[in-house]
Amino acid sequence: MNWTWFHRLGSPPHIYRIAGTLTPWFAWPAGLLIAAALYGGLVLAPPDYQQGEGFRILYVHAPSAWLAVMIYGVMASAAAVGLIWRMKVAHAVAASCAGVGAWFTAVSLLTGMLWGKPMWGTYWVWDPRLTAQLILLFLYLGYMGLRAGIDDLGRADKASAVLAIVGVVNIPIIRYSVEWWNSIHQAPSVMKMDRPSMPFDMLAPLLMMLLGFTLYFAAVMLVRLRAEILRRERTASWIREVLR
Amino acid sequence: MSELSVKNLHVFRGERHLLRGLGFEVPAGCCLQVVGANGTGKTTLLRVLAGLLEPESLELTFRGQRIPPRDPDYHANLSYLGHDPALKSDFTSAENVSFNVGLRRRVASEDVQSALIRVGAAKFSDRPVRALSAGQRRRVALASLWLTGASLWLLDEPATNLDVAGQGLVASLIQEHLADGGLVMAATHQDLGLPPNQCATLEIGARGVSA
Amino acid sequence: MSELSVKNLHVFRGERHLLRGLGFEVPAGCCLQVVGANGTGKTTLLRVLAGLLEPESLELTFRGQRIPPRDPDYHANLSYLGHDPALKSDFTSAENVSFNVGLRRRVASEDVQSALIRVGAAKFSDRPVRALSAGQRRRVALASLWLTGASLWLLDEPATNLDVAGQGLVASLIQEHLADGGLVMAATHQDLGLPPNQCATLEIGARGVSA
Amino acid sequence: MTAIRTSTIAAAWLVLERDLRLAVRRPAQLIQPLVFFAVVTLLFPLGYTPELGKLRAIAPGVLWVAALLASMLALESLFREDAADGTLEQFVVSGQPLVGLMAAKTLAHWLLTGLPLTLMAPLLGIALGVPVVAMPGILVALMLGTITLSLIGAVGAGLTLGVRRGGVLLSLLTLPLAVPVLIFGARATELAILGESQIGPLYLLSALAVLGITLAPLAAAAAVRIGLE
Amino acid sequence: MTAIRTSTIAAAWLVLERDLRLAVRRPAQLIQPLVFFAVVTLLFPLGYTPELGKLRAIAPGVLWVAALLASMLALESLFREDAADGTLEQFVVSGQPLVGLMAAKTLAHWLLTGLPLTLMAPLLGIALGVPVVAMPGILVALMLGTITLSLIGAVGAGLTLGVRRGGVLLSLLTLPLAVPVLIFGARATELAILGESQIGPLYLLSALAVLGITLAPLAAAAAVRIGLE
Ligand code: HEM
Ligand SMILES: Nc1ncnc2c1ncn2[C@@H]1O[C@H](COP(=O)(O)OP(=O)(O)OP(=O)(O)O)[C@@H](O)[C@H]1O
Ligand SMILES: Nc1ncnc2c1ncn2[C@@H]1O[C@H](COP(=O)(O)OP(=O)(O)OP(=O)(O)O)[C@@H](O)[C@H]1O
Ligand SMILES: [Mg+2]
Ligand SMILES: [Mg+2]
Repeated sequence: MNWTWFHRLGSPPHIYRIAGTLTPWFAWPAGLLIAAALYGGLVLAPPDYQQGEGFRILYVHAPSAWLAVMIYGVMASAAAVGLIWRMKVAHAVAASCAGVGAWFTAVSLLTGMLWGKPMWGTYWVWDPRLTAQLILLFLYLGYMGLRAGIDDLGRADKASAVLAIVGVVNIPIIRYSVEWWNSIHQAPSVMKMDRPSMPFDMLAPLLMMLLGFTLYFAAVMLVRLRAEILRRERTASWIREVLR
Repeated sequence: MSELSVKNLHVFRGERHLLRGLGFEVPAGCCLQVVGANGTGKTTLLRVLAGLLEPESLELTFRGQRIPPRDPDYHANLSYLGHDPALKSDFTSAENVSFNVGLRRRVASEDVQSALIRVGAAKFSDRPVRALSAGQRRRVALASLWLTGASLWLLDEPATNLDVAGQGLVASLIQEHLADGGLVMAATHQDLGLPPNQCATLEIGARGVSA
Repeated sequence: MSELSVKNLHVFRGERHLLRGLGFEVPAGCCLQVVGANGTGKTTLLRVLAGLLEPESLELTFRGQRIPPRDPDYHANLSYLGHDPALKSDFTSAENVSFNVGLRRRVASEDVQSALIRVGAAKFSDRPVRALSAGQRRRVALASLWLTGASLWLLDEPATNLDVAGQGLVASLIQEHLADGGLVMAATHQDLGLPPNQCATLEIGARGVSA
Repeated sequence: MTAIRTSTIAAAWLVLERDLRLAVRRPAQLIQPLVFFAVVTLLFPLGYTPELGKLRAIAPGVLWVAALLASMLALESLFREDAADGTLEQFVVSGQPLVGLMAAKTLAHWLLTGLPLTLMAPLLGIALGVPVVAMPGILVALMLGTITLSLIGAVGAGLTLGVRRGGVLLSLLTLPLAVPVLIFGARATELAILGESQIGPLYLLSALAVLGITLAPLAAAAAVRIGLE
Repeated sequence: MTAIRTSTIAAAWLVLERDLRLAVRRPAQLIQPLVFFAVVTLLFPLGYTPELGKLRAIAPGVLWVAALLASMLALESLFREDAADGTLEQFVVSGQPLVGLMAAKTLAHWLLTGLPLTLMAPLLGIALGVPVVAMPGILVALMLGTITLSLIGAVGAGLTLGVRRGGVLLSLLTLPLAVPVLIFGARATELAILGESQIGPLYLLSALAVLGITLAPLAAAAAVRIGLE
């Protein structure tokens, strides 16, 4: 098997260039999709028969909640690649994911809280999904805290990679246990989100938004990756050529 | 034939390319004294060889075998004495030595006693290490080193804190070890009093340092 | 006239009567080199004089004044350099020196810079201490010592971890300090290269140690 | 000198024995988590309500949170001292598999904190109005749960080795990972108090412990290696 | 060299400024006490129940346990590092009154943990179902209480330096010393939640704080001096 593609994939200048080329290809569709989804969601979709207009916050809330989990997966995979194949670029990818993921988590929490006030009359309820999402935020913050706490870059990469992997083993367990916890207590679960029969004109913008957010994440991640590579390689000779 | 050969050693610390393609060979029964100004990378070199620091690249051959990173057999053959002597202050010298050596090989308590006598630590071997002076601790660390029976010794400033007699002790331990066909790499500015055919000098940093 | 005089010094460590009625005098402009085998009490002696260890009894006279325990004026006049150089690893050398000196006297940042140049630490003065080698840290500690302007220096193995140039640096710092009328007590086995009229030797432990 | 190499098992045993022996020399370290456990648990009757009926309802949560925090408090010292005095370096250099040595250290931590906490729980349970019949069930749950907590903690402690003032960060890393243990453990305790069957949560607790035993020492060893560089 | 001696105030200020600067060097560490506080708070609903109505009843205990723990975790490291790198030795040798320097270190600790925790409490209170009107009362109580906790902690940390020298018993005393703070603090918080007058416990908390401010730096200085010997 020919592994050269793999090693080229690991070379910072190569990735730096690819990332630069790809960014617009993600950024533009992301912008368009998000704009279209907003129009579809805020204008075209009919108000919910139960929740009225307030439900429209869903179009930001749900996709960011999904993305938050997905990005953790991407981050942990990149970290694992970095650890196993000693690929520095993969560590840089993981590092660039963390901040974006934490932001999406925070956005889902905040939009959820804002939504909760009119719906439940309180900003916070110990609902399983909310709780699991909060724990996810802590996992992100722990990851970022560990990175920030270690001064040597190589060590920070490897240690945080171990943490990310341990975390990814735990996320399903945490989600399961939190569901289980809540089902025991049968809290007044106000959050009735399982509605398979969502009408198409409500669902379509949601899916568009999800795709848009995903592309947006890819674009932001690439931009951050380029910055990260520049920071790491600032003494390398190819940087001078690139920046010239 | 050279017992230990290092080729193409590159190490970065922070962003600085500290060791650039360093290579050297050490035959059996020989001591390589590593010298160089402060901050040139002596400690770094020893830690890399002890497997404590991951180099950018390294081709290491020991007794004719290519050594991959984290090779247990290689490690079983080496002993590292760094700045921190790995002594538990609540244990006595004897307890510390038996633990540190016991981690590597079976050791009888008489052997521990005789090692402590050898390094001049017998007088205080029943006191907890916290009540020992800096030089006394150093001697206890030397006892562990001597007792492991490893053939490659990596010593980082072994004579620190030692009095004149202690410095002589270090030199004689090294000489004895070399006579047994052992190998020593020592980062020290002290004169080890070895005959010229047993001692080579590696000066690092003249070129290798960028800062 | 002797600047520093110690009489009737008794120190116990654990249950052992380590220093038994030690007494000595040091005139201004003189260095008292404290020697003795490992564990005889050199560090103990210096720590007692620095006020870090409470002796059983001590009659201390400095500049003709009887010094009671914990006298701030006496402390303002002395500087102690022990095994741990009191450096914060997140700070740069310059920050560390300004803090350590600033605790005692007002200090301008140019003075700090020139002190770092004096000890050969200018090259790495902007790096955090955690990224320095053992000898580089030692140099930074010497810069603090030099800058405090205290007249009595208590040095415990000041040349540890230093390369040959660094050992020369310690000797020359001491000589300079003596020439300014300062007083030095140094526990070291190194030859400080002082003229005989500037250097006395105190050998402890010959009798004083019971273990 | 004849050199019979120490087997991995023997080396791990040596580490375990050493940690226990060290703890016995310094009883303060042994007692501190217990005192913390007691203070936190007893704070609730003092601050909340003296009514045993109400206290019984919060007993599972309080016992488990207190145990979790006490176990974590003791964690920091697990690796810090060994890192500072060069012992961990010697572990790496010794050529013994680090995984085995880490497993031994984790076991020592459990024997020195998890086990005493478990044994102390009935006493505190009584203060919270827990009926005596519930004690065996609570003991089993805590026993299983604290093992997993020690394992998670060892990974966290290894990861924060190179971090100065890592105490707070350590708890930040480990507490979210310990959430499942807390949930299942508290539930098992609740069921024990209610006198119902604990099979479900105990089963899950055991599963977590097994998962931890398989994976945590590996992760801890990797973390320590990284931390020493 | 002209030598203008540093005044005691200036020296204390220098110590305070240094500790704050060290913390700012690692901004992540500034946020950590806050996240930590949130994580500990999260544990109680998970261990107990998701119902806000019930959670409100244990909220005082939860907030105070979290504050105690954060104080303890952060404090030990504050002194340990200074002891290990020789900074405390230099404090003693400097001729500056150790009491002033210890007071500065304690203040730095409070600014870095106690104060942020206090400011964070309202947010966590909401998550535990505490009504907004209770917040000012809770803030005042936590402010007073965390000061005392920092002061007690400083003595404890000083003592742990000399643990070997038979300070074993004393180091165990500090946790019980914190108990009155916890009791009065939790009581004040409870009254605030119930909307009743907090005068009594707040008065007692202030008395404890004043007592702490007068005695703790002295005790901490003495403890450090003993610990270094
Ligand atoms: C802080 C508050 C909230 C958080 C953290 C939160 C969290 C989440 C998460 C994690 C998801 C993804 C669900 C999954 O796939 O498992 C989600 C989806 C969703 N949330 Fe929330 N949520 C919050 C508040 C709310 C509120 C107040 C409502 C409305 C009553 C709501 C309605 C929904 C809906 C309709 C979905 C998408 C449908 C679905 O996935 O089933 N959420 N939320
Ligand atoms: N904390 C202690 N408790 C009891 N005895 C101690 C303690 N610290 C040191 N000692 C003993 O006191 C004696 C003097 O110790 P000290 O550190 O002063 O020696 P030293 O002359 O400086 O030796 P070195 O050259 O090794 O530094 C030693 O014999 C030591 O064992
Ligand atoms: N953690 C680190 N990060 C970045 N640079 C470092 C780190 N540790 C050491 N260095 C740098 O690496 C260089 C080599 O350090 P090393 O400790 O190997 O020197 P050394 O030759 O042993 O010096 P000494 O004689 O002072 O012990 C030094 O210039 C030092 O500043
Ligand atoms: Mg070195
Ligand atoms: Mg000494």
